[in-house]
Amino acid sequence: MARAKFLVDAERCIECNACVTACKNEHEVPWGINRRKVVTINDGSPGERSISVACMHCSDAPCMAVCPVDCFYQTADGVVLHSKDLCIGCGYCFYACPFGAPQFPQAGNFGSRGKMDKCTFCAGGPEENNSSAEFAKYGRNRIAEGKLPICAEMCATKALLAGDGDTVSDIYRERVVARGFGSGAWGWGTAYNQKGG
Amino acid sequence: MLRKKTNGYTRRSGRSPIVVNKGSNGIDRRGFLRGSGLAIGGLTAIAATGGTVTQATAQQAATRAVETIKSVCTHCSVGCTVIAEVDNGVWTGQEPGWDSPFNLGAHCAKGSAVREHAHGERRLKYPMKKENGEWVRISWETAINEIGDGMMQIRDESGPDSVYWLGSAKHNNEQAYLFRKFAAYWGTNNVDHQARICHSTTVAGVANTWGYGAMTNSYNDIHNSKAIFLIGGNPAEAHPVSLLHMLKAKEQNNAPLIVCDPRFTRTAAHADEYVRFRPGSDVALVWGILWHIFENGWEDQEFIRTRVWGMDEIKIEVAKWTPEEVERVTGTPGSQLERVARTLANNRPGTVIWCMGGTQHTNGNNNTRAYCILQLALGNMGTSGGGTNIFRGHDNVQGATDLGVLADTLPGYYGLSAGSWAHWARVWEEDLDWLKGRFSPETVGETAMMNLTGIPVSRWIDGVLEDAADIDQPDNTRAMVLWGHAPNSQTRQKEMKTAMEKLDMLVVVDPYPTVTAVLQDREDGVYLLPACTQFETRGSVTASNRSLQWRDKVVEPLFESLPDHTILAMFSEKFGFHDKIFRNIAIDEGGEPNVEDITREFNRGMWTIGYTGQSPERLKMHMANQHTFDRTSLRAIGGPADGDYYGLPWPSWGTAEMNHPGTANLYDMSLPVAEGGLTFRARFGVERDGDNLLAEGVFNPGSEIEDGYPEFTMQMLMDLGWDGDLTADERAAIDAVAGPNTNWKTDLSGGIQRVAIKHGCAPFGNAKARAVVWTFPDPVPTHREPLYSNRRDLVADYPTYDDKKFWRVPTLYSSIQENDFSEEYPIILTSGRLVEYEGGGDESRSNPWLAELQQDMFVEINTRDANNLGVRDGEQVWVEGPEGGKVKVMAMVTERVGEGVAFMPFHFGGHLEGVDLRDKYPEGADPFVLGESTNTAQTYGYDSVTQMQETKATLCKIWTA
Amino acid sequence: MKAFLVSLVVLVVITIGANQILMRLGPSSAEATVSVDNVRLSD
Amino acid sequence: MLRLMTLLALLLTLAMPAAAQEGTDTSRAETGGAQTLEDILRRQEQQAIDDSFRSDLTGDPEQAAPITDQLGTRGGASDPDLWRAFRYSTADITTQERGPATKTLIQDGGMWWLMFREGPLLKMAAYLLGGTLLALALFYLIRGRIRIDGEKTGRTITRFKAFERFAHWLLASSFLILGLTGLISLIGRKVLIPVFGHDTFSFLATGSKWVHNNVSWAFIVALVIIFVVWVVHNIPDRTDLHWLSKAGGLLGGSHPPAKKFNAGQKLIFWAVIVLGGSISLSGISLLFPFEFNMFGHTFSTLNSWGVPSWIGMSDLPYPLQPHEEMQYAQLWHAIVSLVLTAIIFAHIYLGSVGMEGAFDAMGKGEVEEQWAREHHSIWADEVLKSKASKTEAQ
Repeated sequence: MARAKFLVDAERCIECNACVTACKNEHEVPWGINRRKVVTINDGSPGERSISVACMHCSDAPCMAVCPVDCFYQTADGVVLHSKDLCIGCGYCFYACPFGAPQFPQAGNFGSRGKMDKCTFCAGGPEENNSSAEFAKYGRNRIAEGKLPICAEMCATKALLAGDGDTVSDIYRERVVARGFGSGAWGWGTAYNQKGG
Repeated sequence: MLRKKTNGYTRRSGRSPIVVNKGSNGIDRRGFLRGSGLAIGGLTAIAATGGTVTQATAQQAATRAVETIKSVCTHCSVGCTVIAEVDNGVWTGQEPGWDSPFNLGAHCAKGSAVREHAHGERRLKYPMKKENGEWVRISWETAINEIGDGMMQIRDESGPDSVYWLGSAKHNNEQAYLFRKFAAYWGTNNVDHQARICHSTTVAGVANTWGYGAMTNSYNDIHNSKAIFLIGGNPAEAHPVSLLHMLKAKEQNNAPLIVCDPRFTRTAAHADEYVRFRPGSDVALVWGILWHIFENGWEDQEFIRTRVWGMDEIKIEVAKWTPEEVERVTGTPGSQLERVARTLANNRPGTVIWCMGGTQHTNGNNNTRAYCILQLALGNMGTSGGGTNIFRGHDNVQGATDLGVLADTLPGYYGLSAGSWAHWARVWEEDLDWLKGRFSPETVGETAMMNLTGIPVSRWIDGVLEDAADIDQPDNTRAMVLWGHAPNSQTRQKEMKTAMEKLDMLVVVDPYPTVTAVLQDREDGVYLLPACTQFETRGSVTASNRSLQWRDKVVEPLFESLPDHTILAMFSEKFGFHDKIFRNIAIDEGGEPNVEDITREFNRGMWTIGYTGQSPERLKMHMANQHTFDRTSLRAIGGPADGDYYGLPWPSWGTAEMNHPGTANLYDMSLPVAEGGLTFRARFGVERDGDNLLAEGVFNPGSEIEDGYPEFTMQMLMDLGWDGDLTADERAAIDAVAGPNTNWKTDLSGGIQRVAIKHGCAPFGNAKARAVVWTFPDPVPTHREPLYSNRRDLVADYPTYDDKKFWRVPTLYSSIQENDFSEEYPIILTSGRLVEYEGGGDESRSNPWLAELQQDMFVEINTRDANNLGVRDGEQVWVEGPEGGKVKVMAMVTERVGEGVAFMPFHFGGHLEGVDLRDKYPEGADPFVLGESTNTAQTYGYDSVTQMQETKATLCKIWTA
Repeated sequence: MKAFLVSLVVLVVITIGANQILMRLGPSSAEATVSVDNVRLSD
Repeated sequence: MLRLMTLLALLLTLAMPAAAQEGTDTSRAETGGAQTLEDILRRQEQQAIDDSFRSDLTGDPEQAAPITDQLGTRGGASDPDLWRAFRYSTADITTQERGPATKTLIQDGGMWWLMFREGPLLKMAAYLLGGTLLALALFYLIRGRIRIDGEKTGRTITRFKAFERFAHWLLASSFLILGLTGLISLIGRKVLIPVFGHDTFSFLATGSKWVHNNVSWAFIVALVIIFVVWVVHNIPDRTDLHWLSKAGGLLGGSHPPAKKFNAGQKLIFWAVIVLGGSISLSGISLLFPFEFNMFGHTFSTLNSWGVPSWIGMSDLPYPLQPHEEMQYAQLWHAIVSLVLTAIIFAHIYLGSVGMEGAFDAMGKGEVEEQWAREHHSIWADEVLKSKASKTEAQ
């Protein structure tokens, strides 16, 4: 039974932001809302690496637990979705989320922060699949079309993987094996001159 | 909140399961390159069990009639396939192109956002002109008439050369070809495009080394590399999808990735070895590596003996570059270069990759030749996994170069000689004398204007500003047509502003107003004509690896925009040669010249580089069967394209009927020529100083001449007794040209090529590559300090050239370098790309999805310099170049640049010396993001062969604003 | 009793007034994430 | 009761970070520096563990090869190091996204926050409010309504001017509304959703959230007015001690003398000012998320004074991640509000059913002279004297 997961390979992520714009493109996400972001560590220095982050669709999702109106639900595949009809825009899910995934149209909370918006793993929302209502609220529902999240499908270097957790981890394992010493494990290259030299 | 701009269309592709499976199979074949897509199988489970989400029904899918159209990304030269979903004429969705061997579904930030083109919020919507300082909307008719009349008048007063036709790397091949032909019919060689300021030094340097000036292998072929040597390039930002292929080699072959760059780029972050060196010292660095190779006898003697001429002279020069001297000039420790040399020697074949970091220098042609020599010494040429993989910039800069949108050649690099004109006149079925009559009757020395290279785009401002007496043409440039060109991508912005204001007429043909619309302060005489993007028309485009891909039209042209070839047709009509120029080209409704007819026309003339086999039919067939091509060799395994290389990478010899598969890797002697094998081109004669310039006893399998041989002529066929293989038609065609003197380049029948290949020979001969280009200012590539050097001590030892006049304009070298600016301007200024933007950025900065990610123009300053200057991260600073141009930008304090080096991206425009020019844009056509252009601070300096502009090594000073 | 009623009226007034004012002040995430000097969002 | 409650509230909020601070210092030799069984057990018991052995292991730039060396590009950090740095958000992160907290990659605070919120907090609400009501009910049964002992004079004297009453009622009504709407969003999910269902409650919650956000300003205004007009009458003095020693005569016996406000009322006044003020501040920081970070500052000052050590605690967490700021703000807001609500229950009781004649003070503003003599003797005498002097003067 498939469990939907994201995995990002820091060895491959070149911080090109394709995942970000692909998401904006696919779901018509407006300026200021970032369902996905790329973060970089040690930008410009040795050890610079990047990863792409969005909603991780946690098994035991804090956002679901904290929501005062209980507007979240989790599909059988572990995709965490929510209903914008129920959402009251209190922002609690953002305080609870470890990854800062939830986004709001209003910066200030006053009155309302507006309906929360976040990565849907391209699985839409509670509305009828592929209905215009669903698209308008949650964006395109690729999963229902038998496709995968667009961010992963369009990743320039296939650094971002999405899909059945088992398959995804298999792909990653293959890569780590292929890398072997050298690039993967720091120190080996120097110690054993793995890189030809 | 997620409102669709296509107001509430449901955009279901209604994809049938078959397609999905196809996708996943495609992925399976990809070995570990397999991306997320692999899990589709597993994930259909999700589709079936989407929690409260109900499964999409077949009916739903059926109800949506969404077309899926294949096009090619219009940003960089990788040539990523774009799958567009179009719903009732509205571009509603974009899907990954899994089948494309180039990108396997991948995209970068720009490619993932191309659908924004179809929204066109900030596009130039209709023809406009400036009247008393105000933009007013005009009709196409008015525009063409007013511009046409103005130009005719200038033509009468000053001759055709006073109108400058600046073309574009954004043309598709057909438009590029038509543009060059149009300039010829107008009667000038003042026609050029971005290749001049992008890879012109590469084309000149590489072509003069072994025959053709292009990427020798392909992005995919890097899979076979055992080592990757990358210098002066940052593909992680400029060609992100190419990293897909490089990382495969890095991970699967454990190929060391060596990045040489003054900046610790995002590519360097993924390298195994990073070599930091002083901007502008490429030759010294490469000689420094070669020094160790020669010192240890790591060079490939046999390869050099049989296929290279002049390596001994190189050795003499290299011997001077001891580790100590190299460290003095480049700042790179000798020990590191010794290791790099050993790594390259131990991991063959390795590929060498370079981009504009190497080309944009006053001695850029020396750099590119030095890189080539490195590969020749290692014997890495003409082999899969080796080669010089030169990443071109724009999506069709390769094609526009091949099709001669250049001041010094006709389509196919035919040059401007009488013979070349005669050849194309034959192809065009044009009366050569009439054509001559179109040009100015003046001559420069012996040379007629028709045979004289024009002013290069990098110097057009001097064509305007120089005293008419000092330039080699009747009069100054008086009318400027910027057709798909971002002026902010050129140095000396302030002088350009003056030039724009001095012109009689300034015409912009572009989907966006571009910085041209706002840089100058003209009250009138400015016209903006809305061209449409390549997604609004169709045609072929040549990727960096010489493969041609066919774009289908995704949507109808937006607003009042028109395709370039239609606009050219309107001008032809106005100038009265419409019937002549389109003699063999049908005109479709709306006055649009038939694209396929244009392709067929250049197929009939592009013999030099084998642009003859790529008929529209074959190209479309390849696009339709992308999935049948191998992802590493690019060769089709079965299917309708069986045996072809994807996109028929040129040369695809002979006629389309000959069915040559194209040449995936140039100069590869392990394959028969008929299978895409090749030799080094016999382009430089048969002997030099008594040495044989032809190959020594090496040849392609199946070659009936088992040694070097010169390029083929009819005479040669007759001598060999092969002329019997010619058909009557071919023989007739050959006689019609020049009888026995007809050669493989001028034979319109392709017979000579066919017969040569039939006998296993390369039509262009089989010669040695030349390490010494005796026709260049520096026959042996030598290091020369930049005009604005920070090392006065080195200027003495490695001075630049003397001032000279070439390409019609006086060009300064020593008279600039002799002044010491390093005191007042101590910091080296260099420039480069960001992944979100492209070129001048008018297009990408108008795309909100991209613009949101890069909102502030910035300058990278090393931490130590910043602290010394009292500059804090994120604060506004002034950056001023030695010519007085200054920009106000945000400081980014980082270790990315070394001490004494500052970096600025070149995509920004719309601010000038601290002034926001937004209000000067036509209503609603201003890009989301504006910023200072680095080129306002960038300075004078041009390559000694091609007039490439110097943007990578100048000086600046920085202070807090 | 009058004081009580007045207080209720005032309560309503303040509530609605405050909401009006602060709704205008409260910036959208888009406005909050633009670089003021260099960007113009669609108007 | 008041003192006790505030202390409880204080402890509850401080206890959390305190718990997070406790650590184990077991040697990890036998696991080669990895998790020990003890760690795992503690984690399963939701106890904090000292994971510094992982959180600190994020690569060592000092050990890194110089950038001119092979693999010098890696900066001395292996991928596992990198991932740990990301996990503990100790990495030097940059991103092109703008907006609040974009540079925090992973924050742990959320889990204990939401667990405390749906567990202890709700219990506390129930015990505190329920308990208070119960206590008052008992008190009523035992003591009954406190009557005016003496003969009613029929004469009244002015106790509160119209403006004072207006301010009081503005404060009172806004407080009641805020309390109610606050409770709805706090306990709604547990209590109301099961009853009304999601859609109805979502509608209710949206409304109550709007009301809560906007009425808050009325409360703040009223709070300020109240403070200004009554602070002079609420400065503690000797009579309060005497009053308190007799427990205000609530348990019968003679009425101790008192000024305009007796000690009990003063306590309530100060409770309202202090707690109300605190609620307002935390409320504002909730209205404008990530704009203020009061708790970080408070904690650092408290630490600098060494306050935590007084109650035998290690230092409070500082600096706080943006999310944690909001979490503390939310909890503090809720807890203090509950405490104040409880106090106000008592106040309401005494002001209405609990005591004969008390309501008039805020109702009409006029009180029975006899009532005044009994409950606010000193004040009553002053008022009557001045009255008398006035009449003589005529």
